[in-house]
Amino acid sequence: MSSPEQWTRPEPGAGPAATAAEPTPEQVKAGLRATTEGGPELTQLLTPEGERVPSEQFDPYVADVDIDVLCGLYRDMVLVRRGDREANHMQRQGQLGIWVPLLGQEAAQIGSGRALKPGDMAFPSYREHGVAFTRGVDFKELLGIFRCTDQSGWDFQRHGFHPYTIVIGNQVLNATGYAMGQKFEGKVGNTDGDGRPSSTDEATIVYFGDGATSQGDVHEGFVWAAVYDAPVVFFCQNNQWAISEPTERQSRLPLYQRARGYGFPGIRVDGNDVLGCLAVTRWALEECRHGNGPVLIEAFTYRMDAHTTTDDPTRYRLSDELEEWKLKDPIERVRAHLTRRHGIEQDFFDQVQADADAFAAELRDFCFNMPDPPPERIFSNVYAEPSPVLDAQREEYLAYLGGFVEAGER
Amino acid sequence: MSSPEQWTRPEPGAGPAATAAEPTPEQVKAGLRATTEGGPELTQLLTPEGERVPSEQFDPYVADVDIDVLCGLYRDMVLVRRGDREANHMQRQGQLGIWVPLLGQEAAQIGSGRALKPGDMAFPSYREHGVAFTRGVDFKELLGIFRCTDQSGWDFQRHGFHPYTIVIGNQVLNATGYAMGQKFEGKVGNTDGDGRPSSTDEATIVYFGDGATSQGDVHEGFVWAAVYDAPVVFFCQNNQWAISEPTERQSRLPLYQRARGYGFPGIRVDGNDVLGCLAVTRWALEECRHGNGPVLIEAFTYRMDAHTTTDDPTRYRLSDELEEWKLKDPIERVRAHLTRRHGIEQDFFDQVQADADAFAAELRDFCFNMPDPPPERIFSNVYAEPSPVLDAQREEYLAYLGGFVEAGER
Amino acid sequence: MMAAPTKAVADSATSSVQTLTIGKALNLGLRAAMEADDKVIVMGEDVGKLGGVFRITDGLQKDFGEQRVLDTPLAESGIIGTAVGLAVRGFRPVCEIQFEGFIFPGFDQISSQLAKLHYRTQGGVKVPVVVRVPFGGGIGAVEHHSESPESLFAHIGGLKVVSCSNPADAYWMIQQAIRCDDPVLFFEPKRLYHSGAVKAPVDTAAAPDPLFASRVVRQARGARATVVAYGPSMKVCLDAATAAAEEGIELDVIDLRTLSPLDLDPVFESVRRTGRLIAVSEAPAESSITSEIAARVQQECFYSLEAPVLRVTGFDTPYPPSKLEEHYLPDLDRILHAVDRALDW
Amino acid sequence: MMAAPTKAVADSATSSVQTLTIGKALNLGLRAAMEADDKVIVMGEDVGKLGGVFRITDGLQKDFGEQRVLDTPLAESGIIGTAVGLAVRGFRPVCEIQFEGFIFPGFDQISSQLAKLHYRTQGGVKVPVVVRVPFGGGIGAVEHHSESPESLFAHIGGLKVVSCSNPADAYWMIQQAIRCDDPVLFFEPKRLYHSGAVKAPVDTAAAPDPLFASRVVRQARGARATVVAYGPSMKVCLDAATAAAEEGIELDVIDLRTLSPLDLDPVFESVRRTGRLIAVSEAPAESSITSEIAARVQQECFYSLEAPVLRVTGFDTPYPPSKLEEHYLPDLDRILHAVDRALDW
Ligand SMILES: Cc1ncc(C[n+]2csc(CCOP(=O)(O)OP(=O)(O)O)c2C)c(N)n1
Ligand SMILES: Cc1ncc(C[n+]2csc(CCOP(=O)(O)OP(=O)(O)O)c2C)c(N)n1
Ligand SMILES: [Mg+2]
Ligand SMILES: [Mg+2]
Repeated sequence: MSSPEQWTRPEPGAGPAATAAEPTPEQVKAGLRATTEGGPELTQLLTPEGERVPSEQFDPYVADVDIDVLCGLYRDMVLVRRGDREANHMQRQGQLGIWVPLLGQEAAQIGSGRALKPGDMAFPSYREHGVAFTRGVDFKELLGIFRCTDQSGWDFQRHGFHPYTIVIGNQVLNATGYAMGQKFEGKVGNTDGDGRPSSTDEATIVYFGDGATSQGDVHEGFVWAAVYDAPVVFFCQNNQWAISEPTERQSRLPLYQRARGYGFPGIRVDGNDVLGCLAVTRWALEECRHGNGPVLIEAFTYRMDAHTTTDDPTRYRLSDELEEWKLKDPIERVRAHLTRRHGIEQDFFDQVQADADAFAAELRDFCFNMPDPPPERIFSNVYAEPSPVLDAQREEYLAYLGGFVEAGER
Repeated sequence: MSSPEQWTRPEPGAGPAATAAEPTPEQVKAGLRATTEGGPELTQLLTPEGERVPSEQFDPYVADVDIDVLCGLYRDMVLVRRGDREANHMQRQGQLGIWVPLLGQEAAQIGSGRALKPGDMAFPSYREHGVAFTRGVDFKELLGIFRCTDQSGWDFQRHGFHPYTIVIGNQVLNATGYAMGQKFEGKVGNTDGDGRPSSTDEATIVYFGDGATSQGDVHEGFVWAAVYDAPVVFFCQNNQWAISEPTERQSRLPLYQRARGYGFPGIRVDGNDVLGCLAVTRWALEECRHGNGPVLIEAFTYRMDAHTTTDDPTRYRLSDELEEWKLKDPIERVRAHLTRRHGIEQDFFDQVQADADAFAAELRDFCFNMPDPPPERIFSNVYAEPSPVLDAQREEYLAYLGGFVEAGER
Repeated sequence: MMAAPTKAVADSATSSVQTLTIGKALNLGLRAAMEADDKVIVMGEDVGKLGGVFRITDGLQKDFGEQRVLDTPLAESGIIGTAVGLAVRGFRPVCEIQFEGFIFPGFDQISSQLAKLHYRTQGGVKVPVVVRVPFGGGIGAVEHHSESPESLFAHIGGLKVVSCSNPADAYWMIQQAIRCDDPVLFFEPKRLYHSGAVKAPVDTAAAPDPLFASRVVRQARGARATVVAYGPSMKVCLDAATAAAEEGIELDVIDLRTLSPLDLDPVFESVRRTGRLIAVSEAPAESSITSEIAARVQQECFYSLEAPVLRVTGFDTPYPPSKLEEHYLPDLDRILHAVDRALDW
Repeated sequence: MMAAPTKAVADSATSSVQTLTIGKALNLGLRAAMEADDKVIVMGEDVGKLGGVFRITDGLQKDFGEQRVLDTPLAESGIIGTAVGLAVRGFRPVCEIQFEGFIFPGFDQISSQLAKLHYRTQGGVKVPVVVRVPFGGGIGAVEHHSESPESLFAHIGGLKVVSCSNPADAYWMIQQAIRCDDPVLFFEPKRLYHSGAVKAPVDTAAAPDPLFASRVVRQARGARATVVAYGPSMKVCLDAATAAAEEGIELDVIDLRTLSPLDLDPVFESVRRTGRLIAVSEAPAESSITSEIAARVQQECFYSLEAPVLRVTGFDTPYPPSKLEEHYLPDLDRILHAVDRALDW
């Protein structure tokens, strides 16, 4: 959210383009050249080239993922990317005060988000538009935050999706507390009549970045969760950068290994592999629901755009790096997989592209017509119960404003 | 420092007695029965029975510890314990507002404190009277804090001993910053003309408790130290209790394993073994001076007395536990070792006891004659540079007080 | 759903009137709140077996179990931060901060989440968390154990801040704070916890005053000045008023009770009669609740004031070594001196 | 030992007068301080290669190296806490907090260590740390990026708090703060960092005003009210004074510059002439610096005031969605409205 010269509208820039529906020859070549990174500890079910890698531990967690589900995950990612690009563009046009792009993190967000059950609760940071999408939070509902008409716009309970949190690390403790509550209410480790895990068990997932791991709150969240066996999945999207700082400024070791010191599992998954993210997160959530939580997941991914629309990454990182990560694009590999292994035809991709365009158009329409909040909003919901002091301030200010209206000013 | 009903002077209680110079038959029997605890990972050079255990890794670090040095360590511990008991007693008599006993932690403090070189810096918490002693801070200088005439009384630079820190965890970050400064000033990793490590290299040690490990500041200290390769030894005295909370309320795993997640060594030493503490701390400090820091040491020990003089441990722990730990007394094992392996005679022990008594008597005299600070102290040293506002407050208050004097009141 | 508190209370006490210290009143109030609503949980350092270092939670873990009285890991941000999450889940956590000087590691969670979640979500999320804070000096303690940081929280929108000064308020206000859907910082006068001097009969069946209202505790026809204070300062103000009365000077005395939002109407009303106001607090004066009182009274009562609002407070320094606290803390003499100055203005 | 700053500055600038924005003036001031004393180090999130999200530290890491300009891990308690340790070691750290809304995780280290170490040790330990805090609203930002928490620090003894409002002050005050042996919270008006409207010539050779002193920036014989403010509010106050003058009402305008300890003598002096005071700040009014100003002025100028001290401030709410900030922030109309009210009292 950090924004240099935020009040100056930057020039519309040439950010990375939304993925085209059809892979270019370069993209195919690139995909083939792509190498696995993230170290040997990386869990990966789908390579950048679109090949399915078997995994004894995690295959059972995606046994139900048939071609329809895969196509659905692909569609999710394309829509979310399209929405992200559209919002980014609208920021350039002055329709949004700022935008926080998720470009490149679609797989981490869709894979983990789709692993959640309706009764689970997700605590996002501020970049989790993809997770929001999986929780049924309309992209349009996100815009108020970035147009600065609002600070959070959805019904968190209905969606199982907590408000965005901007202060780095705060939500990790809040999520841990929520998960403790799930446990205290007996929503963990139950069995149905047949002795199988109960379908009403719940878990919590919390999202944070690589930079966030340095914050005391994240540590305390780990401590609490371990001590109370809280059913919480700590989902760290390591997108390699905390604004301008590379991960080496936060840690000597791969971040998933942080869990070692607390006594719960830590695992690194290819964050650009939607299937891997789905499987690993499902596994982690089940651990939690069964009462074996917490779990730390490090999704090894890449922030392909700027930190926010006010950031200029050319000041601190080389474009080579971006080019390399493009080879590991989360959407391309699913398309390659669908095409090569499942013979999915161009029709499907065209349809998804059309859906994405419609999605973006709707978003755009909505954004251009968003009303400003009324001045009274300043004073509303400061408290749940009335405050005479604040009531007086509101009345005084509104009367003052009314004076201008009477005088025909403003 | 937490103090229930602090203003009520508790009845003089029968706290554990200072170790007598001569072991009673019970003590000898107990020593023989004592078992090693702290798990197989515990580094120990001297068993509770006073037997020397060889250690390939750590023996070189105590190769210079001859019988004189051992006798010195014994004497240190006895004096410190005697001073501690005397202060505790003076609190019971109303001479101190509170006392924070170190009883049982003498080996951890003397062993680690004696490992320091004059150029090193130690950052204590609030219980490190033994470390203070090794840094040449007179026990008398500690009393002001507990008599509440003062908040810190020694020249930190001369002694290489930072002021006590009461807010749990704060000092861990301060120490890390200090160590970063040592590194930035080039005081780490140097070699002398002959290619051997330079004798002017420096390191920092910071003390904190088992409870403190939960604080965000401690985590952030670990993060910073790892990222900046700061020459700091994190010395955690796990005395099994944070006031009324056992270590399980802070962690699932042994605390020394916390280091695993940050990528620096963590080691558990028998905190009641002065030789082990000396060796392990020397090793850790050398690692730091050579530029391989940081290091985490968990000294596995026991708080044999109450948390402070205002605490009542009978409310939350069984006396059995204390009895068991008495068998592992840090002083007794050195006495047994000196007697059995080195034939040290009773004369020596008598002399140490006499020294300890003199030490206590001096402390007592000093305490009874400590003057109260003048009211002006309230206003002094709030700032290093003058503040007219505060000057005016001081003058006004002193004039007001003067009025009483004139009127013959107060 | 919560049972009506009065009923639960009546059940748990044998008679409806008991003579209590503030500490015991808080303990019984917490117990009543826990009985009335099983979503109420108590959390903090040493609040379980030990019953808290001041014994305010004494016996609660024994009777309500470890899942409703949590001995937490040692980290205040963790305490507040998980309490926020528990509140989002539907619990009503009551956090104990061991001493006011240790609330600062939790400051961020208080100001960024606790204070703002309800506003941020336009009322969609409620965070009924109570943060209990033993505060104030006069106990001869070491550093960080005698401070008065309440003004910091009064400055932050979205928080409610209250302080009790007597057993009846302690008993009722803690229950009301827990029932309140807003986050409440609850400042407890630790010096008086177990003091016999403020021990008093508490009728656990009588209907209490509202939580967010100040109270005139002494009023006299012909009063010549008003004294306003809260929490631990109330006793010394009442003593001062008694002493002044003996010398023929009547004082109105007002207990703020709610420090944010301030309920100053009774103060305005009194000052309009007396023409003088002394605001008393142990906290440093600078940018504080007493500043706010002065600022608002000089505006509301501009034509009634016969002397400026005077303040008797701690000095603008860190809390001194406690051997000096008798000088630092407002005492009877300093209050009477201020009354004299106001009268002589 | 530090070289005299003026010399170093003269070296680094080609001419002694340059026209600068506040942002550039801070950048040059930091550079001059780093040149004058190699114990000065800059630390914070993104202050290195990126030059800070506002570019205030632009180019410093390139010229002074990674050991003097530290991109720290992402944790504010860590930034302040290690800075304290570095200061104890003899360094003079200048910490950047990325936005004021993120200072709260560092609150504990500020209030418990930074503010108190010198007092605790009777002057034995100095902690010359500067904490730079971009603050204030009006930039159309999301939550936590537009707040004004300076009053919280003004309430804490042992801290000095200042704010600059123009390029010359920015250039000099940052250097003076760094040279000061006390911890200084340095609040920078982020809205004006790169504003052409307050761009001004700065004489880098001229002797600056003292750091801890307020300044009368507009004064007129026959002024009918005084306006006092600081930081980002200065511009709007000066604009208001110009507008008022056009309608024949002269206003004295005072830039506080030092928010704690307050230097109110020039305010008292002015109010004794004008009889009216308007205190302006973007922060909520409750228990704030403007409360303190009102409290002290009503006392010092009791017989001079023809109207109560009035305050024009942010409301006692969290900072609203920034589409509404034009309503929340004091503007020219609200200031003039207050002047009118004071005149009509
Ligand atoms: C406590 C706090 N400090 C600073 C910031 C400013 N800030 C916003 S995002 C960010 C970087 C976060 O990096 P990371 O955790 O890796 O998440 P990412 O943005 O890469 O998703 C910073 C420093 C903040 N929001 N909160
Ligand atoms: C931030 C903070 N919270 C609470 C306290 C109160 N307190 C003082 S000591 C203590 C327990 C500390 O336990 P541990 O870290 O194990 O150290 P020990 O006292 O056992 O040496 C507590 C909770 C404090 N001093 N600081
Ligand atoms: Mg990141
Ligand atoms: Mg302990």
